[in-house]
Amino acid sequence: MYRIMTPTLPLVLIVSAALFSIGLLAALSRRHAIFILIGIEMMLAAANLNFIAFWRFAPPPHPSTGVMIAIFSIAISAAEAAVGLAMVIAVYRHYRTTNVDEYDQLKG
Amino acid sequence: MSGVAFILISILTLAAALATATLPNLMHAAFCFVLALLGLASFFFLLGAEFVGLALVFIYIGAVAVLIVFTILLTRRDSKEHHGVNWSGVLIAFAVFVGLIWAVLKTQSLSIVPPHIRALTVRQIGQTLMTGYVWPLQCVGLLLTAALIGALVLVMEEKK
Amino acid sequence: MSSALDQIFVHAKHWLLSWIAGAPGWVVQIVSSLINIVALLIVFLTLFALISVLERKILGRMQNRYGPNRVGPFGLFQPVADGIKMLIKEDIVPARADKVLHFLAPVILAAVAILTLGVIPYGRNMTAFRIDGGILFFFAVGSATELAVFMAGWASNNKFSMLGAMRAIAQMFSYELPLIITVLPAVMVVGSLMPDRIVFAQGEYTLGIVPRWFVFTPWGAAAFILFFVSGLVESNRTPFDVPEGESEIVAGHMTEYSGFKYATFFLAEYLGMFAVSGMAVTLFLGGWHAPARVLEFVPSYLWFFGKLSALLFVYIWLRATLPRTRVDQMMNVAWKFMLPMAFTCVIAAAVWHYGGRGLRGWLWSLLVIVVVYSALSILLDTRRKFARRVYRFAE
Amino acid sequence: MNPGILSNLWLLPAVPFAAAVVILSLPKSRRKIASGLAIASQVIVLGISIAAFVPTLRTPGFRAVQNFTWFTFGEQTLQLGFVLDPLAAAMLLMISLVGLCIFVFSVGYMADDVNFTRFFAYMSFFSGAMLGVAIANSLLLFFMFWELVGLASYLLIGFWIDRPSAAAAAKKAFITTRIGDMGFFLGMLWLYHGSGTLVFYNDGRGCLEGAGLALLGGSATFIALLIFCGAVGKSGQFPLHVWLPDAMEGPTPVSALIHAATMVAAGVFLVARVYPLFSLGATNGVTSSLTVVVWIGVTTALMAALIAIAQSDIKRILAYSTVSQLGLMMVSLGVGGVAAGIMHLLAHGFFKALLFLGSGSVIHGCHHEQDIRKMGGLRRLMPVTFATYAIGMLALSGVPLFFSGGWSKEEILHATAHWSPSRAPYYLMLAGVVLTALYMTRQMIYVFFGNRRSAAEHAHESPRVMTMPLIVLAIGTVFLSVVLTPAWPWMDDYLTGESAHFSIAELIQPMLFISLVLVGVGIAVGIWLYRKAGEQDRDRAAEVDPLEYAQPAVFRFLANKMWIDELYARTIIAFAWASARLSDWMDRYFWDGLVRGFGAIGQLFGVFTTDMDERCINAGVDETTVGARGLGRLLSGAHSGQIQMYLGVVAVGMLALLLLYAWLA
Repeated sequence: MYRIMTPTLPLVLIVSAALFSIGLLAALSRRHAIFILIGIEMMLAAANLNFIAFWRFAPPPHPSTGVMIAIFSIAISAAEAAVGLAMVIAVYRHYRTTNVDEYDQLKG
Repeated sequence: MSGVAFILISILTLAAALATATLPNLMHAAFCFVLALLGLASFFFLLGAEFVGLALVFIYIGAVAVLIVFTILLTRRDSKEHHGVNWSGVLIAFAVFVGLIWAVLKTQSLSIVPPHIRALTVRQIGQTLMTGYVWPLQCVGLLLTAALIGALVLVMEEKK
Repeated sequence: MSSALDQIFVHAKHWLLSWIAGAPGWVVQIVSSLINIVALLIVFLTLFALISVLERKILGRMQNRYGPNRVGPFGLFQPVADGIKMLIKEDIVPARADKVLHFLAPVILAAVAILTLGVIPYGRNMTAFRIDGGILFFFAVGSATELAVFMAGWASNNKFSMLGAMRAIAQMFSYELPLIITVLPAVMVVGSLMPDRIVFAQGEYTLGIVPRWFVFTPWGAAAFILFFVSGLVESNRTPFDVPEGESEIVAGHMTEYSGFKYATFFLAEYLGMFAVSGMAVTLFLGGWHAPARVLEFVPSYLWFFGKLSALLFVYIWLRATLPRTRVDQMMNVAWKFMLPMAFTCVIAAAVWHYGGRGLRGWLWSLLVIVVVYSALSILLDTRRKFARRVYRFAE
Repeated sequence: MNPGILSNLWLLPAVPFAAAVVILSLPKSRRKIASGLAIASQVIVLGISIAAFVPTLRTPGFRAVQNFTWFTFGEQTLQLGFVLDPLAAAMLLMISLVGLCIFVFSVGYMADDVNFTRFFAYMSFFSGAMLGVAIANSLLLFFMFWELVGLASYLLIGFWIDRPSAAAAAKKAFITTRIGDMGFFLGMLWLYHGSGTLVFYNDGRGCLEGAGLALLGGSATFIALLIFCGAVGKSGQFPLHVWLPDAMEGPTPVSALIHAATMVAAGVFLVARVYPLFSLGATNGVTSSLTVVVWIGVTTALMAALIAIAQSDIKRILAYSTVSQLGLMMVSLGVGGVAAGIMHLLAHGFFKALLFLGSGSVIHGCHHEQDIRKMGGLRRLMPVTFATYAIGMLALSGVPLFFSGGWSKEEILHATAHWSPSRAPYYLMLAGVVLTALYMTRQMIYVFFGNRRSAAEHAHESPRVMTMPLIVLAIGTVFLSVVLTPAWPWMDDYLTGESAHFSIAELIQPMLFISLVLVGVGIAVGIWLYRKAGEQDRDRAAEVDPLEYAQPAVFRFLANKMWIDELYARTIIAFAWASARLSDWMDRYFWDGLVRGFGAIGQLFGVFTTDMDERCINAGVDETTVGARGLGRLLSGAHSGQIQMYLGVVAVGMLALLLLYAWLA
């Protein structure tokens, strides 16, 4: 049924590595707290892509572990996003800014 | 054909991701993030993991993206644009990218022929989730509940 | 004969494809998809035109007036005239608007609506886009609507637009939960996320006359009502047109749109309405199945569109009948009533299943629903809080 | 055998419990739902009781048990279970029928109460626990339900918690019965030690069956007496009877259900249930434990009857009469007439509930006045209440033929007369019969005859919802007399497991005439003594009772309940006070001094060690700290609070790992 000609594994991995690096770039270079979160989400997504890729290219017999981990990872990153964004709002209320450079003390 | 699709999708995804990381307009960047995720979901489709792709769209575009956009809106009063590029960050990210690419290319065992596999149906996924992965599933449910409550508690206005 | 009539469109497509039989596989695949897309667009754009004029006529009849009757026979060419008017109107973009997003919002909205129409089976072997997780696809793609509405509201850079978008997102989020959870019982009972399978599972008849549509089980009936109401909210129709309440916030997120972009919003709203109604027909009303075995000679797609039209008529009827709800009351109903009832439907479906899917299960699941319904109505009883309204006239 | 009903017996306690839980969770304003739920649960329970009654009717001597394991520790398993035999079935029927009537009555009686829903929750809870007592097949399960019953009684006596007297009465009832229950508990432990099981019937292995009893031997007497302590407490037997009259502080339906018809009879039921323990090793039907039972019963019956004559509170009179009747039942059990005792228990359940509900109706009609000296002439104003009350009074007085109480009392007298050790109980019982008739006549005259006094001025008949239960119970009282007659001793045979036979000759007995004469004497004396009571239209409270006029000292002795409460206050409670003071003093001066002494020694030691600490250890620590502080200052530069820097360091670390991996590979 699903006879999709897939590209080779290293290619997918390179794309995933690029996505990961871009996520890291967003997390490291942006000053806005939300975008650091977005960068982390992107890195997680890249990791998911790796899981799916390795699942797809794994030799038979074919366990569905990769897909399962991807599903769980998506669920967990959703939880992470919810809590993270709530924290951004809470911190914003306190500091009146979203610039992470100014979040440098725990005192409050 | 799928080769063409692959190239198109990867260009779209990476371009959108790059835009997310660099665009100064926050709202545009957020929508670019959505686009990048859409590209990722198409990747999953291409690799035969339909369900994961749909779940990604459902969760990220339906819920997380809206959350992000809302958060940007709620923290809008912070009008100062945080300009200035953190060059050390760019450097590190680039170094990691090079390192990863090098590692991927160097590993010989990766060049394998994609096996012909039967599609993973939703039914199979459901059965696997309910048998072998029942404990993780419950834990994730608990985690989501805790995250929900935690997020609510965090953003609740403090009563004075 | 009847089966030939039933499959006439399928055969027509095969005939078209036979012209390019020699081409490589991927060309055939693309052409096949294109045929599906074109067919979908033709059918639903026609339906949109038809419904837009019929709605006005029906509303007119319900309000003791004629409705449009000037352009063409019985006013049937009214949509053409409207379309021309919309096209030649000036397209205004506010100076401080975000141009790109302002343009993208209506496009995405319409695209999403058309995509969701793809997974619905319109007749025997007539599904444009057959995938394993069709239902999931429907809701996953449909959830992008919220983002598009937000885009429209934010990009317009207008208070009314933003407020309207906020209201729309709030109510869509709240009602998306019951909408999706009421789908679960049907999915659970059939054991598949594929709309075709769900329709197929409703194809039997008890005693040859009573169809085994899910709407005839207690959980199905309850879930159908919940689904229908949630769908009404999702498509922003009266009485839940809070986001575009003209008397309050001009036109909500569409305030700053004009000309053809406004028409696209309008189109997207109607397409969304078709999609939700089509999904309701598929999930609960037996899809393209005939209501009795003897009526099976009528082509399946006619049954589907018959049921769809009936639901659309109810939409219009409700619009003529009910006043707009208040925002807070709407939210209360969603979280305090719809959501628990939706979960109850899931439980009732399980009870029905383990009760043997027969009369016994039927009665037990009815009991579950009645008990929860009464408990909820007792708990949520707000009659005490209502004070008698006193009118003060000039004295 | 009917396993169907047996496996559903658990519903009996479960249904009312569930109703109680639901009612408690309702808001206060849902009065109709609360009463409806409670009554519905009672109707269900009545249905189940009838269903349970049918199989016991079919086979004489029917007994079916269903045991299950509660938990296992090591080798031991603790079993609980349910039993269905004529004794249990008759109790079930009585409890659920009387209970239903009282529930319906309460709807009217409690109509004005704010805590209407709470009342029905407690009542349902009680009903469930009481039904559990009736069907328990294990002394432990019996004890659990028994305690739950006690709890319900406590809650309901103190139902009007804002009244100090009600709170005190509730506390008194709880503590007094607890003394008896202590004995019960000890007895239970001893029984478990002796026989290794607490299940009553278990295919020959239960503690009431041959093998189990054989293991006990001589200790059975002590076990029986200890268990009897529990019965004494619950059934208000001398010397633990003091709580029962005070318990009348609760609402009248509570008095009717708990403190007349069902719970107080549980003591009698307990003795009947474990009767094999009492009669183990009997010679000629007499054992030392049974003898104790007889004498306690006799004392209680006579004493309570005497006190009842001098009381003026309508409910207290009935309460003392209950104590007296319970004593009578105990006597019956003690002399070997188990069936007679249980018959009297059932009959008493009906007519005493009837009397209490009647008094409730009177109290309700007189606007919550309970003093009989302020009533009078209610016969005309409350005809239904009067008629039904009269039936109850005749049944209690022991008028034979048409009233159930007469026949069962007859049976008891019959059994007592043939008790071999002594004839004294028999004669004392006869005296009790006269006294019973006397005080009931007195009450009737004061309440229903003569002129209306202050409280009766505005009296009115109670609503239908209250009179209907009265009528039902009155019919029940009369109907029971049919199955109790010696001419057709159906009930007797049903309980003992023989088949019924009819003989009219049994009806004529010399003893019947004796008691007929005695009851007649009692009533006649009553009428003669109090004939003038109704004539005066002044308030009776100020006036001297005819008996008081004749024997002031005796009357005061009786009116003050023989000074028993005061005796307890002077002796037991005073002793408790004194010992508490002594312990307090010991704690303050002796133990405290000891503790302080040790404290001083510790202080001394402390002074010594402080010195050591400062000189040697502190100096070393100080040096280390200075070094650590320098290092910390050095490292704290890295802790800038900039998350992005941390993230960058993590990324560099990852890169380093990657390179390491590549280098190694």
